[in-house]
Amino acid sequence: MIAGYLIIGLFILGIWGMVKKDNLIKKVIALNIFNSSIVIFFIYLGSRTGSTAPIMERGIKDIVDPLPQALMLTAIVIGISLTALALSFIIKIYRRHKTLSIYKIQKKSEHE
Amino acid sequence: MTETILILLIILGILSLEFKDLLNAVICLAIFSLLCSLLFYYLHAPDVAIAEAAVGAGVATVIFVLTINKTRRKEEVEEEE
Amino acid sequence: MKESEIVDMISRKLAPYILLFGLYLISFGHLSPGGGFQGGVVLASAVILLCLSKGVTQVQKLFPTEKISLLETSAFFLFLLIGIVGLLAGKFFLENFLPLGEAGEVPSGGFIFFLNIIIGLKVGAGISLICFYFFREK
Amino acid sequence: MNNLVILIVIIPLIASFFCLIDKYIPHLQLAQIVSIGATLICMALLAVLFPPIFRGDVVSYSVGGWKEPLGISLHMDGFAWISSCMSMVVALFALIFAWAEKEHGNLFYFVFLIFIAGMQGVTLTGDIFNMFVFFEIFSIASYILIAYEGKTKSILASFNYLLISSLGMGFFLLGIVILYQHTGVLSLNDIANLMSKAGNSDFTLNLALICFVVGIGIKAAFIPLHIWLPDAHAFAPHPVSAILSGIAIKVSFLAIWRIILLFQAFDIEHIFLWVGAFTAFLGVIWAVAQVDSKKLLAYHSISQIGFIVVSFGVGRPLALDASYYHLLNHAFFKSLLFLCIGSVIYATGQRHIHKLGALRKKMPTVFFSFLVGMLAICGIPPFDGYASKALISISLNKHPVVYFFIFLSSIITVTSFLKLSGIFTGKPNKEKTSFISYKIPAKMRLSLVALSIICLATGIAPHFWIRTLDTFVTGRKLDIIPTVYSLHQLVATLLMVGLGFALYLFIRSSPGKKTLRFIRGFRLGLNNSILLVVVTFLIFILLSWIVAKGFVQF
Repeated sequence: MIAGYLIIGLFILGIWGMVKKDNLIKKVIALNIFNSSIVIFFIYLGSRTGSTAPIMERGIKDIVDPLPQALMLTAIVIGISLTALALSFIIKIYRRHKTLSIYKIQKKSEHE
Repeated sequence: MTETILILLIILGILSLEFKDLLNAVICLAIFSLLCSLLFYYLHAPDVAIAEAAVGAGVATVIFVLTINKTRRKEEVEEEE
Repeated sequence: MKESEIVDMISRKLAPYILLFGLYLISFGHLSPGGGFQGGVVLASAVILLCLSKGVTQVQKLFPTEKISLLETSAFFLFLLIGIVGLLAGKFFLENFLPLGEAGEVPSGGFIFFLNIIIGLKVGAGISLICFYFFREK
Repeated sequence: MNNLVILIVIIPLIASFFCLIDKYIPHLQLAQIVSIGATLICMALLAVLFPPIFRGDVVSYSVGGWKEPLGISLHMDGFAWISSCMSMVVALFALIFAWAEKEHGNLFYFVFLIFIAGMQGVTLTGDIFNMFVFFEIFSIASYILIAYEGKTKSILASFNYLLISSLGMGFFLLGIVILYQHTGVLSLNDIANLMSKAGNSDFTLNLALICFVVGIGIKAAFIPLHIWLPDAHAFAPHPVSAILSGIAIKVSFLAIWRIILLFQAFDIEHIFLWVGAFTAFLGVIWAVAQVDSKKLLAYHSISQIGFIVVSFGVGRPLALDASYYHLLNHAFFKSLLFLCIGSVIYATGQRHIHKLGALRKKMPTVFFSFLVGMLAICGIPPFDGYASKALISISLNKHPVVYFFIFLSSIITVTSFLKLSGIFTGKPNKEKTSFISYKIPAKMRLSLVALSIICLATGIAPHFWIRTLDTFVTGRKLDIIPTVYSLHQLVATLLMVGLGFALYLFIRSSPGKKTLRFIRGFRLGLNNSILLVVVTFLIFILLSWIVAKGFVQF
């Protein structure tokens, strides 16, 4: 039960970082934390259904539900591609505006 | 065990969001991913653990560091709006 | 980039083992933890390690960007092709069309083994390419 | 027969491979030909699928031979068939337009085809997790397409879109977690069975539903979640704007539609009535204030999605059909308008409304296509917008306040298009323009003319179209279809045009200009936009909790 609350804390931490942080790279870090928190949540909930990893061998019983793991693998894959894309955008934005602060960038692009 | 790792994760998350030096923040994120993968292993999800270790702690850290290398290392001081 | 003897030595000795581990993850993906994606990322991480220690220009002599790009493209096509072979054999898309071996052995998964190899190559090539671009961007 | 369903997703992927090897075979324009060929083949496949779909069958396919609860399955019913057709048609003409521009390399077509495949997947998928995966595929493709030209503004817009939409997809994933944990099913059919047995009274299920609605709602862009849209659609390459405005937001909205009807969440459907009214009204107010021609059209996309959402919120079969009809029409005329403005910008290199003028004589084809699109979006008979707008107002007869907002938005729509048409009819601009040839390629002209003909065709016999849509969308529920060309509707249209013209005179005066400048200056930063998404999520949860407790009846 405590673990559930802690995961919710992690979730809120990610959202807070995305809303509040001014730096673009920090925003992407916060996005990573946010995604991780959901992955942890699903794996945590799925792990309570059994006591062994879902690997088929003879005589293994009481495995955990393998579906959440398969789904979260996909989510991790999507997360890394999003991170790479966002970081490449950040490099391009930095080259033009010479700053990583979203506040300054928006101010500069308004005057164009 | 789960709770301990989660508390560590929250601490690392706060640190990686609060460090003014972006390189430190990214290293914290790498440790965050590594602890995540430990947690997944503990929660009977070895597949996800391997993926998270390889992706989160390996590739993601490298591209974050390269991005910081290409841009700037210190976070700018926020100006009041 | 400053050259460091220790880093250079260790990464050169370590990279083949990482590649081997990646291949193990790919080829035993259907029996033990691991699989095409994880193995592919591990393969790419060996390339990245070499990039970090030797510099990206040196590594690209060993793994030229065009070849890696071609590898990724053809792996993408092969994946679709394997799916379509199932379709042409009168079965469903991406359905197994090879005989199954005994459970627990490497050939037990039918075409999953080949699918994993293709995915591994595709992911390894793709992530190496991403990192090459990040290294080279000036 | 069943294999055709999966082929609709696979063929764009196979074609995208040929786009990648284009660089090894120069001077053949392989990428362009293959991508257009792929859309044509997909349309042929859809035509083959027409007879069973028209009979009301559902064509299903299980990938890898794994049946429903275990494997990945695709279902094509009438609803999916017609949205699939719509996206293919718009994508085809956008591709022809892109070919005429000659600026795009083979990677553009590669990403474009991945985008199409992802969108087809969203419409066809049979379970909610694959919907997530296909959504991510087509949104990652759209981030790349928006930033494709490499201008700083488009990269910034794409980055904003990426952050906001990733947050939304995170909520979507959270919804999947809650749904799976609570019920243990993910496939849409299983959810439908579950709901028909138990009914929808569970708060946890409502929570999952709201996660889905807010997550996809960011892509469908109704008002509190629309903030990324104007920049992203305005600064994208022209064919990309056409498909983003024409089909991407539609496909997302159709996914919401399917999920809400699946969960039988009629309370939330009624919230959409009000959301839609405000979306239509506020969107058009911002639209009329813009001076950038593509941004004006982008805000109109928001406003028109409001019309669609309103009619969906009414929830009766006639309103649902009207909503779908308007959605279909909007897909065609909005992509036509974007391509028209795109060809103007292609020929003149200028996108500011007041710096363009008197293009009517110089670009007659573009002018007439623009006229078709403009009359359609304003709702003038006999164009297609009139029929669907009339049906929407008929279905709103029990909600006079909402109808008032919708009528007001129609008036301002007329005004803003009078303003936009100034680039064709107004005075020529004073800047030196001698080096501009005003010639556009024949392929560009072809796609404009073809889309105009489609706009005319879908407008001409509204009765026929609404009958057809009734068969596909709601499954033959309508007994009588109200006549569209009634005296009441015609008078309302006349009144709308008159008031719109009066308002146009007002915005050209100096107090009007000052008001518009004030509206234009209103802007939310990225941080506030993300905050707004989170707050919307919380508000939706609060509303659903209030409704579930029975404090308020909608």
